[in-house]
Amino acid sequence: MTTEPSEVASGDALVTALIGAVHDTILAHRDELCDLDRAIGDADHGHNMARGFEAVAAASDEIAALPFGKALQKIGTTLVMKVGGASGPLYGSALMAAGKAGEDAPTSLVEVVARLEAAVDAVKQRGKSDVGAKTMLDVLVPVTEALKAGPADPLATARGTAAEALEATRPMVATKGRAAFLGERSAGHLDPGARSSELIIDAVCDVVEGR
Amino acid sequence: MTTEPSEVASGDALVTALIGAVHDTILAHRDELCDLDRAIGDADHGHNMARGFEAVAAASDEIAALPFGKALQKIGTTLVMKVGGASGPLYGSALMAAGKAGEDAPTSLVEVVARLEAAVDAVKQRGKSDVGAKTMLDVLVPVTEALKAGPADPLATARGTAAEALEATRPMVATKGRAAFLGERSAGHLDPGARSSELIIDAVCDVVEGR
Amino acid sequence: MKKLMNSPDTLLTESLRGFSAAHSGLVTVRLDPMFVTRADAPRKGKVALVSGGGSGHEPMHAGFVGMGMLDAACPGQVFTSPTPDQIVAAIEAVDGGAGVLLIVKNYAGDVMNFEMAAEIAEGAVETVLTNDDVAVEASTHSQGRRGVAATVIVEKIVGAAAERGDDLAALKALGEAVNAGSGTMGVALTSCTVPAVGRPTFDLAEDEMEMGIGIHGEPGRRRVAMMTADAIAKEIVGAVVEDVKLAKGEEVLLLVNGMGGTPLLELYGLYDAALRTCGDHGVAVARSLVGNYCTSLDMAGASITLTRLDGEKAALWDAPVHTAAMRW
Amino acid sequence: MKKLMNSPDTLLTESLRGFSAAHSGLVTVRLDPMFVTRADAPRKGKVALVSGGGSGHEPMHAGFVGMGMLDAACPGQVFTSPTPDQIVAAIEAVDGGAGVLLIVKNYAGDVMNFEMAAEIAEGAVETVLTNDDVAVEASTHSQGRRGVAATVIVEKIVGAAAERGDDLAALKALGEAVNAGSGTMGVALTSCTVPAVGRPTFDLAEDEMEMGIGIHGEPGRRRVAMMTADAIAKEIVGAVVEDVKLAKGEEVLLLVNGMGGTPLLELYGLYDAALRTCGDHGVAVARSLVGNYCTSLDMAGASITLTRLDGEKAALWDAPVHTAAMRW
Ligand SMILES: Nc1ncnc2c1ncn2[C@@H]1O[C@H](COP(=O)(O)OP(=O)(O)O)[C@@H](O)[C@H]1O
Ligand SMILES: Nc1ncnc2c1ncn2[C@@H]1O[C@H](COP(=O)(O)OP(=O)(O)O)[C@@H](O)[C@H]1O
Ligand SMILES: [Mg+2]
Ligand SMILES: [Mg+2]
Ligand SMILES: [Mg+2]
Ligand SMILES: [Mg+2]
Repeated sequence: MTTEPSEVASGDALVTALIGAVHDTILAHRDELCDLDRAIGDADHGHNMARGFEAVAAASDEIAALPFGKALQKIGTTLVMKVGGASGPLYGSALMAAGKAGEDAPTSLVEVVARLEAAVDAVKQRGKSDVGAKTMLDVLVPVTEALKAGPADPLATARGTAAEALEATRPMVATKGRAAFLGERSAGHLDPGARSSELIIDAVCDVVEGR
Repeated sequence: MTTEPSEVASGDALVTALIGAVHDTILAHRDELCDLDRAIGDADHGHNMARGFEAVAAASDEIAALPFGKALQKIGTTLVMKVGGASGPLYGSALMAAGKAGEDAPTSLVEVVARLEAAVDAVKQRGKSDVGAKTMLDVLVPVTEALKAGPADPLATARGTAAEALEATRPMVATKGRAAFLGERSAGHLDPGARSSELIIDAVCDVVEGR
Repeated sequence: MKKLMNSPDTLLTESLRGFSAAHSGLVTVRLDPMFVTRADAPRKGKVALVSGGGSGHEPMHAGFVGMGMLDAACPGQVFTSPTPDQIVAAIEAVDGGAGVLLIVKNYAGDVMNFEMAAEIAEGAVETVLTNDDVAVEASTHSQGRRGVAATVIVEKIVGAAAERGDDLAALKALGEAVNAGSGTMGVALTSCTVPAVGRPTFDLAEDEMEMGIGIHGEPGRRRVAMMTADAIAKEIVGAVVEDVKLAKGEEVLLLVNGMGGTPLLELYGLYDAALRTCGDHGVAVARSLVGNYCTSLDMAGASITLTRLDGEKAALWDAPVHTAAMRW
Repeated sequence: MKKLMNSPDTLLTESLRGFSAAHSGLVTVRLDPMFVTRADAPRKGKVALVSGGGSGHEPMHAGFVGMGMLDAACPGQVFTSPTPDQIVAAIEAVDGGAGVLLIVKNYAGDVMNFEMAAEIAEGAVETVLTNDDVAVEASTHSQGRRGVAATVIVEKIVGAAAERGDDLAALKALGEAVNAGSGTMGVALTSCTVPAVGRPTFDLAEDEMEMGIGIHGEPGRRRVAMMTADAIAKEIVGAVVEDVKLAKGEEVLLLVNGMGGTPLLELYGLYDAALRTCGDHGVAVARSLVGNYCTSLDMAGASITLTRLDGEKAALWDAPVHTAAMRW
């Protein structure tokens, strides 16, 4: 890892930066996420995510005043209460679980991975799903595993793995979520939740890099 | 008049020919009548007329077996019972009145005019209307009056007057029928009922001419 | 044109057959000539209410046949008034000896066909003409105004009065009073498509609407750029309040009626806007109705009707009704 | 996109406000968090029925809140399931001490949000999942099938049983039985347009339709050339009879449900076709419902549902109900 999270910013500054970056990327890709969802779902994923992160951004100061773990939990409950749909409980549960994994901001890659694993487990449990079902898990799981291997450049690894994993959802036939109702017709399209996960991972990397 | 009606055909042959000719022209202009009605009404005049004259044509033999006056009355009641809308009671009342004006087929222009006058009166009464309201009366009345003047060539007069009178409905602002609801916006379009009247007059002239 | 049907020629008959089967205890449907009556018709000693008109406005009128509303309805071809034989047969089927009241929307075709039927039918027959559409000014066009959604309200209130035993003259007077106290204006976002015609009756651009539309797709006051629900409610309610001369503090029934292709989500939103506008005019909304009642085939759009109420009319509105489309 | 609204952002709130005003004696509407309850909630000692889901399917679910049906409904954003806070608040508002039954359509979002709410809420909470859509084969897709129009029938029948005092376990079993005995398939002639999206969810050519459409515009079995009402009824009723394993002589409830943009004239015509097809299969239609009940915004199209009835279920179907959209 070229830069440790705690070196970039600590406490509320980090949280503020993370919220800002994720909020920005979701808004910038709102229509794209809807379009992806139109192809194999119900065309609302961009709106759902935007509604959630607008609420999070609106509460940014309040959230940033919390300890890091509590801040993630608060972001999670905000998403649960504002998003609705499938992505709300899933991202919400993920962040609530990641937040519960520890009070302070992670100071090592191992700590980052621990939070990611907690998040992935929560999504699997809430969604009764696993990799290969053409969902956000098909990005979140490979990225977690790649980081767990302790790569030399964690940020590049996270970005690269996320991008590849996203692309790998294209040929998949969905077996979970709304796209599953399409059966074979779900193949040939990126999964919207996989794309939003990749966008969030990219935005987090940007913050960690200090961009 | 180049040919008196009775010289062309008498009794049932005349009635059969008249029904056939009017039926043919209505079917041939069905869509045009609907289009005219679409512009200033509810787009059904062609269908209404076709429904009526199909019923008349289906009963052609039965009708043709009746004395001429009774035949016209029967055509009238058939139209009343099958057409609906505004044109049904109007054309129906017209033919019922024309039929009541005498048992036998007309043998002179005077007799033709008498039937036409009876028809026009019935339309005025049933429609509570008169010329200038942008309706079928704006064709039926001028033709009746032109024939009443005893022209040298009644058929040419009837055709010519009908065509001119039809065209004269274009600038009119409707004050009766569905087009009246349009107010000024009814100007600039031919009246569909005026067109169907002109078509019927033409078809009758064709039969009388022995075409 | 895409429609759920076998062919334009059979649609009406098949639809009536379906209606008959779906409401078999409630109504009796005759197909030749076509008319629908209460299953328990004729009701002895009760004035019978008969309405009808072109099809394509469902549930109006067949959906309003039953206890507390119509005794019979005569469906014509789509957008074409029924013929006198239908009306005469319906009158004869429901006449209970106390007379028959015809409720007729003011269109030349309907007026003439019902008139011919009234001339032919035996017994006491009276007519109430509805002409609540304020989009078209009555003064300048001698055909008078169009009858639209207030017809539903006339049928409900007069139906309740007939059920309690009012006589023919009283019912005619009541119907005329309800009609006179009603005003409606509609707006179209898309045209309807007549099945037998196969293409839209008129064209509207993606950003246009027709203000003052008629229920057969007849043009209205003007073609305008798409307006918000608030602006639409403001224009329509304003026009109706002025036309009906509703004074501050008066009570009304507010009907937001869908044209057939507009979902309830939007109709309730428009109702909210109309209600606020009524408030601005100081008019008190005492009764409400929201839904598809007087439609125009698949047209997207809605109309707003205000009907002046007094204690008696409100009570008649509240009186029990049991029909396919209105029941309480 | 043209809609009767002020803006996509305010449509839902305004529509609920309109719904609240139009049915003020019947329901109570809360806007933050959003939910609708019976005006007389909580009913002591009665199991409370709570449903909900994305908006855009009106009258489902808020239109079914009232005596004999739902105690509460939680409307989510358009086509987006409600959030747990809404559901928890609704549960708390209607819990009469005898437990709460959630009626949830089988979509990942709905299932998860109701599940989270059930985890948070105090007291006995059970869930019935509806998954009546036979268009999508259950075996090949582990998400299972979609819940669509039979949800209305489950809510009505279970609602009647709750009203007479059945306990939570019995109601859950009844709901699951009604769902298991139901099958639905839909067809779209046009796409719906989500207000916030502003353009159709999918494109259909002028001569095409989507067989097996979902109520959010999700593609179905296949895109086909426009079919007649008879052919549509034949395919759908055939698929449902096979799926639900309806035997000759069995009695069913037949629901022909409009998607929002299709007029009653066509729905009754399709009902006629469906009824004839039921006859071909030897299935006896004992109860009927025709109209817009489980819609998909402004989509033109319809679905056909068959639900197996026995004497008890028929009696519960017939039991009195008093809601905005269903009343007898
Ligand atoms: N059971 C599940 N497990 C994991 N992810 C899921 C599951 N169901 C849906 N998703 C994810 O959620 C995304 C859709 O989210 P969104 O469109 O916001 O919700 P909805 O499908 O309710 O409209 C999908 O693209 C997929 O990545
Ligand atoms: N009051 C009237 N007097 C005379 N003719 C009329 C009257 N009302 C309508 N018409 C005629 O009827 C025609 C329309 O007939 P049609 O379209 O078949 O009936 P509808 O208007 O009921 O749809 C008009 O074009 C006009 O010529
Ligand atoms: Mg979605
Ligand atoms: Mg016409
Ligand atoms: Mg007509
Ligand atoms: Mg959704």
